[in-house]
Amino acid sequence: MNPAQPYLFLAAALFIIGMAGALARRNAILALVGIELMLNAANLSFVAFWRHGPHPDPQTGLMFALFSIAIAGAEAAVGLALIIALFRHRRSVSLEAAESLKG
Amino acid sequence: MTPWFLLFGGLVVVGALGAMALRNPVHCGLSLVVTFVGLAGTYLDLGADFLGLAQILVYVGAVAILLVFVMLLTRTGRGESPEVRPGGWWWGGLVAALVAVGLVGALASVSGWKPRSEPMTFPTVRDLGVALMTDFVLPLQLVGVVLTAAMIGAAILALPERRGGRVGRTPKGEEPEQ
Amino acid sequence: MAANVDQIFVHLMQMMVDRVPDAVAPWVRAAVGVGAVLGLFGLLFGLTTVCERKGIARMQNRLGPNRVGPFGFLQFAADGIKSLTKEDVVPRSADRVVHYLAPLALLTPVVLTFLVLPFGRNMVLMHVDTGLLFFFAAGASTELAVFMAGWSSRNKYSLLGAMRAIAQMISYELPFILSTVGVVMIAGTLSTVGIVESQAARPGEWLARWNLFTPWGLAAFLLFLIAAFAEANRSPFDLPEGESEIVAGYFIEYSGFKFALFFMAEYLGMFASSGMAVTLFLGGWTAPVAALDWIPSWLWFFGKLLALIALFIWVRGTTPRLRMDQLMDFAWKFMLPLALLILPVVAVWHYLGGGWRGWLFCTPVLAAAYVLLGRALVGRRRIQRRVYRYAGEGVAS
Amino acid sequence: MLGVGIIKGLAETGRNFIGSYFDRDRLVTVEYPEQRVPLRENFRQFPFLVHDGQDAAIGLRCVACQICEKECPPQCIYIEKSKDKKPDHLGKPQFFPAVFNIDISVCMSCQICVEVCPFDAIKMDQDFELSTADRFGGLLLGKTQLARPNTHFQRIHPREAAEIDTRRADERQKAEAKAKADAEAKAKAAAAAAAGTAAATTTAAVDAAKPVGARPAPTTVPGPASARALPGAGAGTVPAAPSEPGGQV
Repeated sequence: MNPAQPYLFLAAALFIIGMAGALARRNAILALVGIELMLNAANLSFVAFWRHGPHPDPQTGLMFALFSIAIAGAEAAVGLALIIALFRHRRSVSLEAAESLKG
Repeated sequence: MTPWFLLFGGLVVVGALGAMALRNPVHCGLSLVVTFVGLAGTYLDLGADFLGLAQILVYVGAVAILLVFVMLLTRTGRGESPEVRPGGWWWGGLVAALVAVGLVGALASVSGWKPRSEPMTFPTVRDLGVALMTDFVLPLQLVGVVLTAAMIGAAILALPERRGGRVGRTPKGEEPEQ
Repeated sequence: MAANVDQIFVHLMQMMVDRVPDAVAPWVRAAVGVGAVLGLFGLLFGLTTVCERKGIARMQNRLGPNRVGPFGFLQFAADGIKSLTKEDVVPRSADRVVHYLAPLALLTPVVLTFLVLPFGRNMVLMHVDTGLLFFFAAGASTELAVFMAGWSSRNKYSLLGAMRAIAQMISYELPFILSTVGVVMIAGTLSTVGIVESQAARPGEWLARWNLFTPWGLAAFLLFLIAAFAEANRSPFDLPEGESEIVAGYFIEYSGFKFALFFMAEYLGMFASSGMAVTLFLGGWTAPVAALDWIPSWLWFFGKLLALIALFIWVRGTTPRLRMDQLMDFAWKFMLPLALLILPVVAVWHYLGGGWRGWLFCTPVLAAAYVLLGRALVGRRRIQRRVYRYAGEGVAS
Repeated sequence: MLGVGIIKGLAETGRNFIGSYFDRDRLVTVEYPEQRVPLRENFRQFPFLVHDGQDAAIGLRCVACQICEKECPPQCIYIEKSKDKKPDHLGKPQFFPAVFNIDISVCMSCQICVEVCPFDAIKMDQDFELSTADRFGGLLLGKTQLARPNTHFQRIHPREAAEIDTRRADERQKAEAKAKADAEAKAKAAAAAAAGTAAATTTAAVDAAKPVGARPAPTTVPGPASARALPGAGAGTVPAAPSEPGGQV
C-alpha cells in the first residue's frame, strides 16, 4: 500500500461515475458535466502523483493540473456555447436532438 | 489516509453520484459544486494550496455558474423528456464497469513503489510563478492562445445568427431564428 | 508600553492557548479567533445598520431611528429579535432543500474571507501564502448561493434578481481581481500579511509606502472600491434588489431569520471588501506617517475600515440606481480596460523604481486613459435639460 | 468629465449631513406620537355616522336607504333595515338602521358612500389611528362604534358642517312653518267649520307638532307649550353654540 493509493482510488471512482453519467444521461449539459468529472479525476491523480510519487521534481504535477484546469474552463465554455447553439436550432438539449449529425 | 481525506473524498463521491443521478438538472449542477469543493479540499489536504484555490475560483466561481446559467437558458416550457437515454444505464454502466475493473486491477497490482527519497518541498506561489515564466513559458503562452480562441469561439457560437448567415447582433425586436 | 498595547490581543490569545494541553491548542486558537471575529463583526454589523440608517436620514434631513436605547443605537437588537421571532415562510412550490441551504451557502464563504484579513500586527487568523487568492475564491462562491436562493424560490422576481446579481457579480469580478494584480506585482506576494508589510515605511522614511500614494495605486483603489460596491450589491449597483422593479431580488421569498442571514452576509461581504481594500491599498495596519507609529496597529486597521464603511454609506445616500445596460457598459467598457492598463503601468513604475520618473510617466497615462474612456462611455450622450410639454418653465403659456 | 457629478452629489449629501446637526430648521420631520402636525380640514379617513343630539341610539341621521351599501366599491358596508319607523328631524317617519357595519379592513376611504348619501348621514372621519390587536373583531365596526355626534363633524370639517347645518335648519324651518301653517289652517278650518272648544284646537295643534318634537322627553308632554318646545327638540341640528358644552367629544 503506497500513500498515493487512496487518492488514486478516489480518482478512479470519480472517473467511473463521470463516465457512466456521460454515457447514460440524455441531457447534453449533464453529459458535459460527466466529462468535467472525468477531467477532474485526471487532475486529482496528477496531484496525488505529484505529492506522493517518487519523482523529485517539485512542480510538474502541479503545473499539469493547473493547465488542465485552464483547458477545462475553455472546454466548458465552448461546450456550453455549442449546447446553446444546438438548443436554438432544435429547442431541446437532448442528445438525441443532435442525431442528424450522424453520417 | 487522514480524516480530511475521508471527509473530502466522501464529498467528492457523494457529489459526483448526485451530479450524475439526480433528476433535476439544476440539482445536478449544485451537486457538482459539492464535488468541486471536495476536490479543492483534497488538493489543500495534499498541500497544493494554489491549485485548490484555483479550483474553487475556476470551477465554482465560473464553470458551475456557467452550467446553471445554460440550464436556465435552455429550459423549455414543456415537460422534460426522460432523463436517461433508453438503455443508457445498461451500456453506460457496462462500459463504466469494464473501465472500473481495469482501473482497479491496475491500481491494486501496482508494485515496486519506491518511497520518496527526499522530504517533500512544497513550492510557494512565487516558485510556481517563476516556473510558469521560465520552464513552462511555452505552455503558458499556448494556454493563453487556446483560452482566447475558446472565448471568441464560444461568443460566436452563442451569438444569435443573422438571416444572411453572418454573425452578429440580431436586429431589435427580431427573435433569433429557431 | 506602546508595543504591549499593540500586541495586547496577541498576548491574550497566547495566555489562553498556554493554559490548555498542546493537543487541543490549535483548535482552541482557531475557535477563539473565529469566535472573536464573528462576535466583533456581528456587533459591527448591527451598529452599521443603525449608523447607516441614521446617517442616510441625516443626509435627507430626517432624524432616523432614535427610539430604542440611547439615540436609537439599540435599534439593531430590536430588529434582530423581531427577525428571530418572525414566522419562517417557505413557498409551497419552493425547492425546500436548496431554499434552506442558500443562506448558509452565502454566509459561509463570506465569513471565511475574514480568515485572511490582517487586523493588526501578528493578528491574522490564517497566515497563508495564498491569502489574496483565498479571498477571491471564497468571494467567487457567493454567486452560486445567490443563484440557489433565486432559483429555489420559484418566483419570477427572485429568479430575475438572481440573474441580475450573477451577471453583475461576474462582470465586476474581473476588475475586482485585476485591480489587485498591480499590488501583487509590487509586493511580490499573494500573502495579505506580506502585502501590508511591503507598504510600511522603511527605516528613515517619514511617509509610509501605501499603494494609495502612487498614481496607479489610486486608480486601482478606486476601481477596487467601485467593484466592491458592485460585489456587495450596494447602491448605486443595487439592481439585484431593485425595489421598484423586482421587489427585493433574490431574497423575496425569505423571511425571518433566513432573511436576516442574507442581510448579514451582505454587510459582512461589504466589511470584507473594505478590509481587503485597507489591506491592499491603505497599508493595512500601518500608520500613514512614521511619526504616528505609536498608535496601536489594530486601531489603525479598524479606523480605516470604519472610514471606508462610512464612505459606503455616504455613497449609498447619494447615488441613484444605475440602469442594467449602464451597469454592464461601465464594467466592460470602462473598468476592465482601465484595470488592464494598470498592469503595464505598474510594470513600468516598477522598472523605473517609482520616484519622480514614475510619477512623470504614470500620471499622464492614467489620466489620459481615464478621460478618454470616460468620454467614450458618456461623451456623446450628453443629457439635455428636459423640456416638458405641459409643465415647467419651457411651456409657452 | 466622468465622476464630477458623483463628487458634486457627495458634497451635497455631506452638506446635508453636517447641516442637519447644526441647523434645526433643516429637520422637517415631527416625532409623531408626541408631536403631531395639525390635520388639514380636507383630510379624510374612514366614514362615520352622524347623529344629532347626545344619544346615538336615537339621533342617527341614517334612514337605512342602503344606497351607500350598494355603491360601496369594496362592499364593506352591511345594513339591516329596521322593522318600525322613527320620525326624522323633519318629522317624517323613516326607517333607521338596525345593523350598520363597516369593515374598515376592507374600506379604502374612497368617500363614495359620502358622495351618494342624500341625508348627510355618513361623513368622512379624520381618525387614522385604527390599529387593533384583534384583527377580526376589532376591524368590524358596528353602529354604535361608528356613530359620532354632529359636534364632532362640526369640529373636524367646520366649513362643510356649517353648510349642512344651515341647510338642515332651513329645511326644518320650512317644515315647521308648513306644519304651523297646516295646523293654523286646520285650526282655522276647525274653528270656522264647527263651534269647537279651545281644548279641541290645542289638541289638534299638539297632534300636528308631535312628530317633530317626538324625540326628547319634554316635548312628549302635551300642553300649550308645544310650539315653544320645538327648538329644544332639534338642539343637535343647531350650529354649535358656546352654551352647549355637552356636545364636545
